[in-house]
Amino acid sequence: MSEELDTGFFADWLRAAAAAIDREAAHLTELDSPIGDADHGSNLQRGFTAAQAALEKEPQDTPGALLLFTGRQLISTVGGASGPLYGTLLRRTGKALGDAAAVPLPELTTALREAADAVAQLGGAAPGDATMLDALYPALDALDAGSAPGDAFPAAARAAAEGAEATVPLQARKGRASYLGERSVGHEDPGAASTALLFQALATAYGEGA
Amino acid sequence: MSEELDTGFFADWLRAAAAAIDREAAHLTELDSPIGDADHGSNLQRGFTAAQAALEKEPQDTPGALLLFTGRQLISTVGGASGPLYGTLLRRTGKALGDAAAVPLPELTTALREAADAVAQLGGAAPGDATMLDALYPALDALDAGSAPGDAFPAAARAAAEGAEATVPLQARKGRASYLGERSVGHEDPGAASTALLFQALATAYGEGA
Amino acid sequence: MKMLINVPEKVVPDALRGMAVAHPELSVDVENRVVVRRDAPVAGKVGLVSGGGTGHEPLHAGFVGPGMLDAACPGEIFTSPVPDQMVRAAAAADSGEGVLFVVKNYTGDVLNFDMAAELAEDEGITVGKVLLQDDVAVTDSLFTAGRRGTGATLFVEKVAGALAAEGAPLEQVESVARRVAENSRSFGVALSAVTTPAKGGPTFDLPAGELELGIGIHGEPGRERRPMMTSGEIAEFAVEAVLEDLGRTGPVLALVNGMGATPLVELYGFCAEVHRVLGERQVPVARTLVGNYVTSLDMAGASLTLCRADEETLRLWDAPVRTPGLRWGA
Amino acid sequence: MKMLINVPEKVVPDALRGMAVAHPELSVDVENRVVVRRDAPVAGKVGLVSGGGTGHEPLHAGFVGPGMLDAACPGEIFTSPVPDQMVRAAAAADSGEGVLFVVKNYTGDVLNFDMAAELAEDEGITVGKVLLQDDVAVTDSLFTAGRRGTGATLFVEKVAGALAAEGAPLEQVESVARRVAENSRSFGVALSAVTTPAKGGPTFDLPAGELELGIGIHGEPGRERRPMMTSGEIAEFAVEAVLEDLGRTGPVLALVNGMGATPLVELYGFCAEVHRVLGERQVPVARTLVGNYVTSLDMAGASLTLCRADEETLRLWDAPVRTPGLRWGA
Ligand SMILES: Nc1ncnc2c1ncn2[C@@H]1O[C@H](COP(=O)(O)OP(=O)(O)O)[C@@H](O)[C@H]1O
Ligand SMILES: Nc1ncnc2c1ncn2[C@@H]1O[C@H](COP(=O)(O)OP(=O)(O)O)[C@@H](O)[C@H]1O
Ligand SMILES: [Mg+2]
Ligand SMILES: [Mg+2]
Ligand SMILES: [Mg+2]
Ligand SMILES: [Mg+2]
Repeated sequence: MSEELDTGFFADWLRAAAAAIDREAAHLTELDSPIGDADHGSNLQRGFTAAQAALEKEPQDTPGALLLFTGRQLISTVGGASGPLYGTLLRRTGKALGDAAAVPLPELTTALREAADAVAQLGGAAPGDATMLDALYPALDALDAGSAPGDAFPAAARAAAEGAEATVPLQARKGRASYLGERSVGHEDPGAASTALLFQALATAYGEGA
Repeated sequence: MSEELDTGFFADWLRAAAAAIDREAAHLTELDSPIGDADHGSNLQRGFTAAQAALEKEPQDTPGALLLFTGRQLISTVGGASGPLYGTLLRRTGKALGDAAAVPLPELTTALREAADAVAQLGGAAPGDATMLDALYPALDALDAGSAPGDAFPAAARAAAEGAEATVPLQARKGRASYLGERSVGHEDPGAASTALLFQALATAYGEGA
Repeated sequence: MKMLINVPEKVVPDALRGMAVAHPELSVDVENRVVVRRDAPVAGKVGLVSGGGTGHEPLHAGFVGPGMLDAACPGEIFTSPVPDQMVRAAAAADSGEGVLFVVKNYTGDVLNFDMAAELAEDEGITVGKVLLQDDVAVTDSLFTAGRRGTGATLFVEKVAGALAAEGAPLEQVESVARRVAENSRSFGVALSAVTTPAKGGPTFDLPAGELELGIGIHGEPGRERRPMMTSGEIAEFAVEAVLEDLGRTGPVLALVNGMGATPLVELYGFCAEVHRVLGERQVPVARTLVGNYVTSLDMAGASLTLCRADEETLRLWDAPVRTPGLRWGA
Repeated sequence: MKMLINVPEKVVPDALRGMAVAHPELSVDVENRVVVRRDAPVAGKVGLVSGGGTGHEPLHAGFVGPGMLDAACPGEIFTSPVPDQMVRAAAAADSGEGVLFVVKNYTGDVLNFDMAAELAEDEGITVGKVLLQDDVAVTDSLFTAGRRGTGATLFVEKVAGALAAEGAPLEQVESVARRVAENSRSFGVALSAVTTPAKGGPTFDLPAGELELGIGIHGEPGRERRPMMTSGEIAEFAVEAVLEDLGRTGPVLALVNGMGATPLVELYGFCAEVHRVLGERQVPVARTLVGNYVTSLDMAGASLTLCRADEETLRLWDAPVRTPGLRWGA
């Protein structure tokens, strides 16, 4: 448990996340078409790009401040359902991390879980409703099970991706897809897919930094 | 020149014309699509159907009255450019025939030519402008050249059809097609096509009556 | 074909039944296809009558009411109405002061209105006429049916309608209508073809990535097909085409008109570009109207109409109007 | 993709620039995406604020003006605006009498408006809220995000706006807004999918000869796909769906609303059928509004909204309103 994750690592993560969202924006919007309103990719792209630009101007110097700041940026620029939800996820994680200069993995996992619960509460959704939560919670379980970032992050990325895939047979019960009733079955939830990207970016940022 | 065309024959002609228009309405509208406003077939169909219905209720007892009445019906029910033009064609033909109980071919030809000139004047068009006139005048020339209905009507039908076909390479100078300028080249004029149908119906009605 | 209709043959009467129930202030004769303001004829007032093919709504029936038209007669889809309708409309609108026919320059409309004018005069109605031919896309007018009447029709109906409402005599109403018509020019573009009920499919093929420049309002193709342009480029093209023909001008009325299927958000964006281009050419815009006013069924696209805005035109434009399609001050 | 735009990312600011030049009576902050009536805050008056994704025009920005909204904040295409915009709009609208947020029930709108309400309260602004959830197509509300807000938004904005204009306090304005919301139900059908600028193609495939029943206003498919129906059949289906949920009712306000690309002539025909079916069910229609008011970009189709018309609702509905999208009596 000696290894700690510093501000630089979190900045790398957010950069990798922004790059992944940028690359996959069209795909995310595509996922949001048959069961939603075809904007998820462009929503997150706008938000993560704006957050990166804001960070250029106002670099943050602790992991907590960095995540809090980024979460606020998302809230102010994304809109839609995903803006407040992802914004809250990052804000609450940042808040929980306090002003430590670096954080060990278990502390990050605890902070993320607290934030995930806040997201679940805000949106009134539960795992199995075919939302981002279906990628988020499995990823957190994988982080819990991991011993160090080097294996926990890739495991979380895999778990998130599997969780996203597992939304395909589900009937959506929250968000726009729920309007479709049974017709939402057979489609991957776009928010779960973007959550998988965020955890993939976590693994990538760590792998490249290592 | 002993053979005369009586009211029954003209009624047959108008019935055959209505039937032909009915059958070819979609095709005429199709011709009016690329260079017009896609209504020529339904315009004439509405008018000829209405005229037939009106004739059921108010049968006319001379060729002149019959054509005059039908022309008035067309004016009152077709609208567009073709309504006043075809209405005038029939009205003026009927007027020229006066109240004779039957008319010989040359008299009919003269009446039609007088009416065609009235149409040309009304619309301000001349042969070569890619309008109905390009089928009408060749048909009249064929009637002129014919010696009896039995050969003159089929010849007029052929001439009208050829005249209609000959509008394909022309640039339209009247009617909606003229708005297209050079882009009107390469299309058969819908009004010329419907005029060909009318002369085809003339031949058919005579052939069947014979 | 996918349309919100019963059968193609009933589109016009069905719509008139709808107008009748939605607008009790109008008197709608579904059978004879005439829409009249309920209080017509208005004593001492010149009657304004217009009409044309259906498919351009709210033009014309949607512009019947105080301050604009007294009566309108809708023809079949894209088909001029017949003289019988026009005579009926004229009779309903005439208070004894005469009526003005507002006619868009299409062969069918001109021929039918001319016949109607003759018949109406026979019935003792004095008839004036103004011909709309504002579409600059139709060039070489000598070799065509002449320029089409499009967006300027709205300007003429509004301005002449306001003057008629003030009680001006036919001669004056006709003269202001002529002036507005002469002072107006339009240019339109299409991003898609039209599907008419009668045909059931698009009137022409317009491939993805291309647009038609210089279209009319009847689903006919334009003068030219080009690779898709941005809203800014289209505004430059349209303003250029209009101003080249209109010549040097002071303040203008601008109509940024949707053809029917282009979302309002795009029309407003186009409006911004039109204003930018006019600004660059030092043409002040006195009034701007944005929306679907002179349409072409489900065509995507837009047209621009500019009208020289002299003082009287502006005053009459601003006067109250109360119709289903255009309403202010009342 | 064929749209009358510059680039997808600029659709919203371009449209706002257009609104700014077309409507000098509005104050349009393009940068911060807030549209405010120029004379706001109006002393002694409760402020009405709404907003939502762009693509539903004239809703909401087109309903800013005397007798309706004080401010609106447009989000990206089909995307709820962000709290910053809402707080700015609230601040502009608040004369000290508080503001009412008119919110359509979508997860994004609800979450963002809730955040904004908290922030605005922090700034000392009293905030009330009314939630629109009129779309009866969304059933099993327990297992969904709940019913969508659609056409009834127009009724609420108009009626609550009229009461606010009379100087009623926030509590009363909120209560009439709630009543109108509760008294309203909607049902929509689509004849085509939507093309959003971001996606550039249709959001779903709708084969020729089929329609979607129970659609919303964001290009999402409906609850059910069926072979194409006639306008009369669709009217029966929609009226049935609405009345089944609304229950027995006396006179109603009716909105026969186009989704964007359906020609007005078809909407009027549909309106006739809606009136016919309501008549058969002994439901009198007190007022009818026909047109494209709560749209879904270039979607073809229509929706029906009915609202129980009690006396106060009718009086406030008839009160003067002066906005780009809805105007009478002023
Ligand atoms: N109530 C909710 N709880 C959790 N996640 C939600 C909820 N509603 C929506 N989401 C997530 O948000 C995603 C949609 O985001 P986005 O398309 O950006 O917003 P919108 O639905 O407003 O258009 C969904 O795929 C889903 O994962
Ligand atoms: N000025 C004219 N002179 C002679 N024929 C004309 C003239 N204008 C149009 N036409 C004929 O009318 C036909 C179109 O008729 P139709 O489609 O029914 O009317 P519209 O053009 O009003 O839609 C053209 O194909 C042409 O033959
Ligand atoms: Mg979405
Ligand atoms: Mg035609
Ligand atoms: Mg026509
Ligand atoms: Mg959205």
